[in-house]
Order: sequence, then structure tokens, then C-alpha cells
Amino acid sequence: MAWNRLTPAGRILAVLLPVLAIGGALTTVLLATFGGAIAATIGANLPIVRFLVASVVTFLISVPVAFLLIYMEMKIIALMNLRIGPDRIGPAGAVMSVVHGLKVLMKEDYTPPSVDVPVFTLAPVVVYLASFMTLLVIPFAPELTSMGFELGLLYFFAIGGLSVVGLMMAGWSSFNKYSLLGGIRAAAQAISYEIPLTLSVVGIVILTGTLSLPKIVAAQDGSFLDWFIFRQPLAAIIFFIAITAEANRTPFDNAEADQEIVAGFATEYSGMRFGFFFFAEYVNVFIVSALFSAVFLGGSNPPIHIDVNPQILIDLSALGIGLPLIAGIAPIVGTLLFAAPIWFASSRVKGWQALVAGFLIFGGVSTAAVGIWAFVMLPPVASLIWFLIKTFALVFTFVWMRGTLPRARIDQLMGFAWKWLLPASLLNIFATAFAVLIAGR
Amino acid sequence: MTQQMRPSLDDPRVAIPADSTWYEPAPSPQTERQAEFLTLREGEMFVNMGPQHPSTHGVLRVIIKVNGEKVVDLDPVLGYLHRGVEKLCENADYHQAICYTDPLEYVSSLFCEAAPVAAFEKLMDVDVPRRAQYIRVLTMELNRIASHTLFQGWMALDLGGITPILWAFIERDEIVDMLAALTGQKLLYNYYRIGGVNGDLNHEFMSRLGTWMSRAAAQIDSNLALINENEIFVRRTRGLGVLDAKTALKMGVTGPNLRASGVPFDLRRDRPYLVYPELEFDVPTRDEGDSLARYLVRMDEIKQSIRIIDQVLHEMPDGPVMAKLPRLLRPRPGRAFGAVEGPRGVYGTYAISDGTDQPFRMRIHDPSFVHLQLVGPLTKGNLIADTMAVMASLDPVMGGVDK
Amino acid sequence: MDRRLAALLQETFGERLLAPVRQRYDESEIRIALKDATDTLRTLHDHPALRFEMLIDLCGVDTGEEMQVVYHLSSSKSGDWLRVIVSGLDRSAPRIASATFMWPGAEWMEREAYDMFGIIFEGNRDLRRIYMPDDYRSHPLRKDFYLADDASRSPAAGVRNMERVGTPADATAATVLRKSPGV
Amino acid sequence: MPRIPGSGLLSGMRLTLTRFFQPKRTVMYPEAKPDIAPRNRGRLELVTDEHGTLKCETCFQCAQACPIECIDMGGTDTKGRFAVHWGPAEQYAERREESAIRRSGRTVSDAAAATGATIDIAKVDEILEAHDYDPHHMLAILEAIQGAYGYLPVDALKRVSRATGAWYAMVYGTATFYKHLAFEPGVTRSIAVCRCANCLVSGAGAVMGTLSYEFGTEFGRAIPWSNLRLESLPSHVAGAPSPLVVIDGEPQRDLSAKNAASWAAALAGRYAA
Repeated sequence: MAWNRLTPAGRILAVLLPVLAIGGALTTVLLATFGGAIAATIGANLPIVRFLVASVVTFLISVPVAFLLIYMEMKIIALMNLRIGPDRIGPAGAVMSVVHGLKVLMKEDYTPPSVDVPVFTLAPVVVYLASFMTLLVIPFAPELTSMGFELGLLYFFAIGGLSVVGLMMAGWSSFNKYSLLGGIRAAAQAISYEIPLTLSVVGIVILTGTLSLPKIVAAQDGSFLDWFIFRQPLAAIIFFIAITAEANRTPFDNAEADQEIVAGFATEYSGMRFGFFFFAEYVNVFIVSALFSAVFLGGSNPPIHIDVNPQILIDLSALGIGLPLIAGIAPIVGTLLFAAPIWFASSRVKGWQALVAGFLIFGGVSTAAVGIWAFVMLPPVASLIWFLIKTFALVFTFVWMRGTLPRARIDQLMGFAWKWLLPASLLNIFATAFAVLIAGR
Repeated sequence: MTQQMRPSLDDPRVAIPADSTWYEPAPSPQTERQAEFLTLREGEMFVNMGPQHPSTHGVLRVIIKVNGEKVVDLDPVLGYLHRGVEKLCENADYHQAICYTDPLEYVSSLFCEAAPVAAFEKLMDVDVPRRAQYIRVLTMELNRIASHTLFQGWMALDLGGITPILWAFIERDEIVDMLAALTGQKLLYNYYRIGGVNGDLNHEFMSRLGTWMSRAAAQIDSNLALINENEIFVRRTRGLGVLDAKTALKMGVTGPNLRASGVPFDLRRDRPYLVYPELEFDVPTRDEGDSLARYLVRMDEIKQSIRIIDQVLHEMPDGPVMAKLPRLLRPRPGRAFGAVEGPRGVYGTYAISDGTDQPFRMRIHDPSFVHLQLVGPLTKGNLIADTMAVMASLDPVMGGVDK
Repeated sequence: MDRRLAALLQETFGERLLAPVRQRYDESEIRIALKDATDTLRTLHDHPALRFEMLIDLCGVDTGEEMQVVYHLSSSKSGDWLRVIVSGLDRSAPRIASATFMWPGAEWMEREAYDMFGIIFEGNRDLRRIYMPDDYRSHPLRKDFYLADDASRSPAAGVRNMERVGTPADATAATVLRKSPGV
Repeated sequence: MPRIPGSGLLSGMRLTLTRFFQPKRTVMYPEAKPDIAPRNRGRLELVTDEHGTLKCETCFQCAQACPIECIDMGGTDTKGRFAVHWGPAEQYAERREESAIRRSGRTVSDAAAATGATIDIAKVDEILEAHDYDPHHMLAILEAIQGAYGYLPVDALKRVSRATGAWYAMVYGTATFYKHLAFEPGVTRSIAVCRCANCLVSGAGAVMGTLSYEFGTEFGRAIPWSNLRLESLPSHVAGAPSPLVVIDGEPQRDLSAKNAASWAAALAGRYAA
């Protein structure tokens, strides 16, 4: 038979091509028939569609963000330890965390006997869900906010607090005393620090009169002196300490203190279920950093507004059929253009080496050109970059703290929250309210 | 489906499947104390730590009875690293026995060999050449620094700081490499011989020592700055596990742990051996007796050790490093106790000779063994996290404890 | 080392000493009988001129004919070290009063001596095995404990158990015990 | 001196940030070899002089002094036939006994040290003679001894060790490694087939199939109607005939896939209880 003589690739093609052809035809027919109705439905339910798209995109970006943060943590702490850290996989070891993720995927997913199976299985899902759901309200840029609804801040605290439920579930269901201790520590700590966390932003809510994160960011428009970190410094300090505890980061990582309770709630987890906890932790770090930069560091606002307004308008549609041609030819011409001087400059450089170098240079130059153009011309890009710079500066601070500080003891930690942070945040609220009253008169 | 159930030995109120035995320690009490320990009151449970646990400093198993996070009682279980060194030494001749004592305490093995060598030299009335004595002092002090820097790292690690241990290992690695250039080995030096040392100082060692000395003090000081004044570290250790002088003496505590309680007991000064009487150094003591004091006393000792090394390098005489001895050593029947002041306390060896070429009995006393007894009394009433801090501050090494 | 210490000890204990006080290098040594052990230790601890308050080491010794318990004490008054040898414990059933009433730190060292020699310290609250597993039957440091030799070298070659209680069947008393009565 | 709260934390943070930019101390091991001092004695090796001859004069002092006996000396004689350990074969036995006495820490009487020959050692000598006292044929020797006695007596093993110069540990190890060699007179009789690659290629699989079919049981199980067991051997020495089938401790050299069925029938008759 002809089938037997086909290579594997050929077999795949032989199956795919008819399927694609039939599927394409059917889709065309369906679109032609019901297209108007579908478009009308989408148009009528735009918020729902927008929500679905936003959640999918949010879910998808959470994984690379976690990979990036894990790599940052490995590398930065290594450098602070006077080590080199990951350096083998990818440039400067950058792909190391992805490989870790793959390793976690491939490991045995072991469910110990005598655990409470449904709860044990659901716990990592709940934790991960809680952390990436909060990503929805992060205002990356004025135009790039997934769900900029009015109760954003409240939603954030509510959903963020939900991850404790997952940790408790993990701790309880594991049938392990370390897990139990870890889960209960996590719950106690999160509940204690929720209060100063929430109270510390009340001052800002009083000042701005809104709970919507994009509006809070918009309220900090102007120079960097308008940022709330300078207008509410006490709140910023309290908030920073509280989010450190919320994200279970050193010096408040008691829930998984490996010197004391091995791995806390995650002790009995292995494989990808452990991976979910691990990812959720780093997504959490990213989220709390983003929140801090949105609320206190002006979010997507640049520190100083420089009013340069170069109009680099490129009307791509004017090119007509020339656009695909240019898009096809430009890389080849550019590569040759950059390769030629290298090849002519030295006789030791082989042709292919010059070509590769030319391609890389062309890639760099064109990316830079497009990037600069986008930064200048597209406000969301500039805003996003400012936002990410601030966020990652905070992430760096978190990693830096992890590289420096020892762990606080659980009772000192709780005492600190109740005895110091809570009164301080209340004081901040009263001071702000008083100031608003005075100024308002 | 009815499954046979039975009450858990761990907590009698919990019913578990009758055929499951694997998650319970299930010990049967053998003594009064153990029976008391195994009785659980309302709200208490056992938490088993070790033999594989991130902060038990080796293969130590600690059964902790907790009430919530509060430690009610604890029972260390030893023997996971027991090698029967004393018995092996009884079946080896005097030279070979020294080799067995090396791996007892892998963090500071020079002290472990210094003690039996001292005992054997007393048995055989050997005079050690002065140069060899200076070399011994030099290498022992280097080893003390290596041990204390490592202690600093471990202490911080047990309290959750991950950086100091790696900085500490940089210092320790340099010392270890230096000693390897002198003795030939990195961990189990086997360098001291009855009547001297195995090999004179060489150029390799001296050049490494010189470069290290030129920056050691500053580097160690700068490492200390990371946690010595750190509020979190200080708050976690100050007032924790307070050991007063009287209890310390009764418990047989020696070394920095005793000096942190205010008793200036240091063999190097109180019962001088080698050339220590000729050297000038202080015995740092503190009165608090808490974990922080134990930590700080060790850090002060590093500075004194550097001072001693400096003096030794200046005053080292020329001469042989080995006394003239017969190949086969048959000391007269007798008894001797050799003791040295190590980084953890008194390392002692009680050797009995019966006139043959093998020790009749060789008793090895290790300070960590005594100090580990204190973990229970010092942590009662504190939190689980404090157990780690107290254990780290006592600085036991399981290789020495388990012999 | 204090030469007067010998005279003082001789004067204090007099007839209790089984042998004259020996002093060599920086160690003094007295030897007492089993029945005097507790009293002697208490006197050494409390006597205003002696004050041997620190227990440096406690260990058992099997001489092949009898058991001994050896205490190394350090004086907080003069800094002298003293070795107290309590001899005359029965090899087949060694018993002695515990020193934990005075030095709580002796508890584990007594446990070790119990584990290694089978010496029973009366009054130790926690006298159980410390190194060997609970179900272990013999006491490894006794002189009649046959060291399991390398399988290739020993005359019985590789078929010997690690743990053997009592004397091997194929050995005569003279061949097994390495005795040192003078110790 | 009152201090600002948090200043200790900040100074620590400053220190880590300085270290962040300092040169790193990692030794990139496989690429960069560590700097090892010339005095390092991490590895034992034989030293040669400038003419290329070994400096070691085989005085055995190092081997005797080594407490954990990790130094071992051995080789073959000039004809490449006899294995030599700790010197010439005739000396070796003496030295070994001496070492044993020394290490066991007690004096051993002559009577206790002498090997009590409880078996007729002549058969062992014959077998050894047939194999030219060559320790390289250890498996064949042991199989032959097992054939002669039905099991491996300890005295015979000692004799083998003494005569071939192989360490007792080696003999003992060889004997314990192969399942078909027994130390006690057989109680359970067994039919064992080797399952190494060599044997499987030359038909062990067919033999196993035939036997399990004929006896009506699986490998690793006892045969219900007799005291016979079917077993599979994990490995097999190179050069021995294949497939290696061991019946009742006796290696069968002429059993193959073709005649397995008739063998099984014969065995069934022989062992029927």
C-alpha cells in the first residue's frame, strides 16, 4: 500500500491536508452563512468577550513571567553569594528556569496514600488560580488593563486572600505535620497582614476617591513628586512590608521555612503539583510588585514628562502591494548589507560567518528601530515599559532581600503586624483624613 | 467494606488502619524518662525531625513534642553515624588509631587527632620538638577559624539567611586548600604524628597563608557585618536558650558555649599544652549565655586566632619537626588523658596502654556529644523555629557525637 | 600541677584509696572501690579545698576481668584535673550508682557506657541505648565482643555474624579475651 | 547608642549589593582545573624513577600499616599464570594469617588457626590441577567443586584461595554472586537458566519456554509436585558454554533448545515426589 511507503512526515501531511481542506471549506461556508449573526453576538456581548480574551492572555503571560522571575532569583542571589549561578543553558543560563519547569513536568506526580485526595489535588489549582486571577486588574498601561473596573483594589485584596485557602487545603490534606504547620502558619500570617495591607491604602483611597487602579494611576500623573510614595510615605512602608508577607517572601517566608518545617505546605507535593505552588509564588511576587508600582510608584507614568513630539508617521497602507515585497526583500538586503563589510574587512572570516553576523546585526538594528519608533509613537508601549521597569525594580528588591535577610520568627512576625503595623496604618488614615479635611476647607 | 482500625500510637485518639505501620515511630518506652516523653497530653503531638532534615547538622533525629508551635519536650535520637571508632582503635596500632580519629569531626578534624596524639605522647614520654609544637598551634588555629566561619554560615542558614553560608565557605575553602597544601588532604588531614607532625611547612602553604592573612581579618569582618547587626537576627537570638554558668558547669559544657555563660574556662590558658603559654591572646567571654552570646564569642575567637597565628609565624623556631622514635611503639602500661581546646570545647582522649602496640582502651570524648544534651532543656517552652536557632548556636557536629 | 593535691587527697580519703595517689604530667589519679564511689565523688565536688565541679568525661573500661568506671574531673578552684577510677565492678553484672544527681550532664555519657559495656547506672532516669538500635543485644566495647573482621582475612572467613553474644563456640577462653589486669 | 531601627537591615542590604558587583569566586570546574598543591595525596599511585622502573620494591609496609586496608598489592608472576597477592604465593598465606591475627587483636592458638579439614580435600586438588590453579577460571573451578560435593564447603573455598592465590573475599564473592552455587547441601533442588544476553541469543529463551511448559509452572516458582524450583540466573560469565542451564547445582553443558523437551521429561521422572 501507498500508506506503508510514506514517511512519518508524509503520513501526517496526508492526514492533515484533507482535514484542513474540509475544515476550511466548512468554516468558510459557516462564516458565510452565520457570520453576520456571530459578529452581532460578539458586538452585543463585548464585555464578556473582552473578559474571556483578557483572562486567556493573563493566564498565558503568567507562566513566562514566573520563568523570568525564577531565573532572576537564581541569578541575582548567586551573584550576591559571589557565585556565578546558572550559566549553561541559554545565554547566561537564561533558559535554566524553563528547563526546571520541564523537569517538574516530567517528574512523577506522586499522591501519597492517606492524603485527602480531592483536596490534595485541588489545592495547587486554587493557589495558582488565586494568584493569576489578580493579574486581571493590574493596570499595565492605561490602554492595557485587562479589567479596569471600579472595585479593582478591593477585588485584588479579596482574590489575593483566596490563595490562603489553597495553602490551608494543601496543609490540611497532606497528612503531614510539617504541611499542617506550614498551612496554619500561612493562614495566620496572611490574615494578620491583610489588615495593615488594606488599611494602608485607605489613605490613597481618601485622596483619590476611587478604588479603581487605572484611576489611582491616573491620579499620579505629572512628575515623580506626585507619586504616592512621596505623598504617603508611611503607607508605602507599611504596604511594602505587608505585601512581602502576603507573597511569603523572606524575611516572612515562615510558611515554607525549610530549616524548620522542611517545605511547609508543599512537603508532600511532587511533580507539576509542586510546580503550581512554585509558579504561584513567583507570579505572586510579580503581582505584588506590580501593585506596589501602580499604587505608589505612579504605575505607567514616566518620572518626568518630556514633551517631545516627533511625528514619525509611516503610512504603511500607501505602499500597497509594495509592502509584502519590501517585507520580503528588506531582511535579505539588510543582511547582505551588514555582512559585506565584515566579509571584506578580514579574509579570515568565512562567508557563512559573515552572513550570520550580518543577520544578527540587522536583527538588532531593525528591532531597535521598531522599538524606538513604538516607544515614541505608541503611548501604550512607553507606558508598559515604564511600568515594567518599576515592577522589576521591585522584584529585584524582593530578590535582594531574600539574598540578605534571615527569617523572622512567627510570633515576632505576628506581633509586628498587630502591634506596629496596624496602629501605624490607622495613624496614617487619620492623618490623611485630617489633612484632607483641613485642605478641603 | 469494613477496614480494621486501631488507635495510633502517635495520638491514641486517632484511628488508623490496622495494617499501616509506616508513619509511626512506635517506640516502646524503656525508661521512666522515655515513658514520660511518650505520653501525650491534650493538644500535643510529635513532630519527627531527621535523620534527613535541612537543619539537623548531619544525621541527627530529633523527636519533638509540640503543642501547636510550642516545643514541650524533645528527644534526640543518635547513632545514625556510629562507626565504632573506639573499638576500631583498640584493634589498630597507635599510628593507625590516629587515622581513625580524623573523620570523627569532619569540620575540625585536626583537633580530633590532636587529642589522641597528646594522650599517646604522654603515654610514651615523648618530647615534641618546638618547631612541631608551633606548627601544631598554627594549623589548629587555622582549623579553628575554618570551623568558626562555617559555624557562622550555618547559624545564619538555620535562621533562614542563605548568603552567609556561601561567603563562609569561601573563607573555609581557602583555609582548607592551604591545609591541603601542607598536609596533603582537604578534610581528613592525618597530619599529626606521635612526636611531631608529618612534614615541615612548605612554600606552597606559606604563600597561600600569606595571601590569606593579608586580607582575612578584613574579609571576615565584612562578612560578619551582614548579620551581626541585623535586627531580625539579633531579635531571634537574644535571650533565647539562656544557659547560666551554674547549669553549664553541671552539664559539663565546655568551650565557647561555656565561655558565653561567663566562665572563662579555656584549656589553652588554664591547662596549657604545646606552646600556648608563650603566646599572647585573650579568652573572650560573655555573660548573657544566650544564643547570640554563643555566636558572638565564636566570632571574637576568630580574631584571637588570627592574633595567635600572627605571633606563631613571627616566633617559629627552626629545627626538626619529628622526634626520634622507634618504628614500633610499645608504651609502658599506663593511662593518660590528652585534651585540647577545640572550636566546640574540650576534645579528650583517654588512652590505656597494656604494653602492646595497640591501645588497650581508647575513650574519645567529644564536646558536641555533651552539648547536644542541652538542646532539650534550652528549647523547652520555645517555638519550633527556636529549636533550630539553639541547636545551631550550640554547634554540634554529628560525626563527633556519634563516633 | 599541684603537688600538694596528692597530699590533700591522701589526707581526705585516706583508707578509701585502693592505691596511692599517682601524679604524672598534669594528671592526678585516685582509685577507689565501688562502694565508696558516690561518697567520694560528692566529697570531691563539695570539699572547699578541692571543688572538683566540672565533669570532663565519664567512661567505662573493661579490663577483661572486671569493669571500671572512670571519671575525669576538673577543679574550679585550682584548675587541677583528677582521674577517679572506680574499680571492682562485676563483669557479668556491672552496676554502679549514677552521677547524674551531681552532674546532670553525665546522663548521656552513662547511657553510652551502658550501651557499650552494659554497665547499669542506678539512678539514671534515661538509661537506654544511645548509639546502638534498641533491639541490639550485645555490648560492643566489651572485650569478649568479637570484632567482625574483614571477610577475606579472618580465620572463620566471612561467615561470622556481626553481632555475637558471649564467647564464640570455637574459641577457648585464653584465645578470646585480651586481659589487662594491671589497668 | 540608640540606633535607627532597620539600619542593620539596610547596611546588610548595602553589603550584598556591593558583593553583587564584585568578581565571583566560582571555579568553573570542568573547564578550569582546580589548583592542587603538589603535596596533595588524594590519589594513590605508583611512582617510577627516571629510568622508568617502578620505585616500589614491594616491601608491603604500606599495605600493613594502612588501617583500613585500602592498599592492596597484587599481580601475576612472570609467566602470567599465577596471581600474586602481597608477594609470592607461598608467602601470601602466611602473611594473610598473620594479618588476621594482628587485626583481630588477640592471640590465636595454632589449633584455632589451622584449617580443620572436615572434608576430603583431595577432590578439590584434582579439580584445581585440572584447571591449572588458574584463578581466572574461578567460576569453572567452583562449579566443578559444587559438582563434586553437591555444595561449596568452606574448607574447599579456603583451599582454592590458598592454592590459586586469589583472595578469599574474591572466591567468596564469586560464590555468593552466582545463584546456582550453594553453600549448604541442597534442600531445595532447582533448575536454573541463565538469562544473560549471550545465553538468550543461543537459545536460553526457548529452553525456558520448554521447561516452564513441561513442568507446568513459571520461573521463580516451585514446581508443585516436587521439591524442584525453576529459577532464572541474572548473569553469566563470558566464555562459558551457552545456554547455561544449572540443574541442582550442576551446570549442564549439553542441554540446548533442541533437546530441552526430552530433558524435562527425564527430569520429571527423576524428581517426581
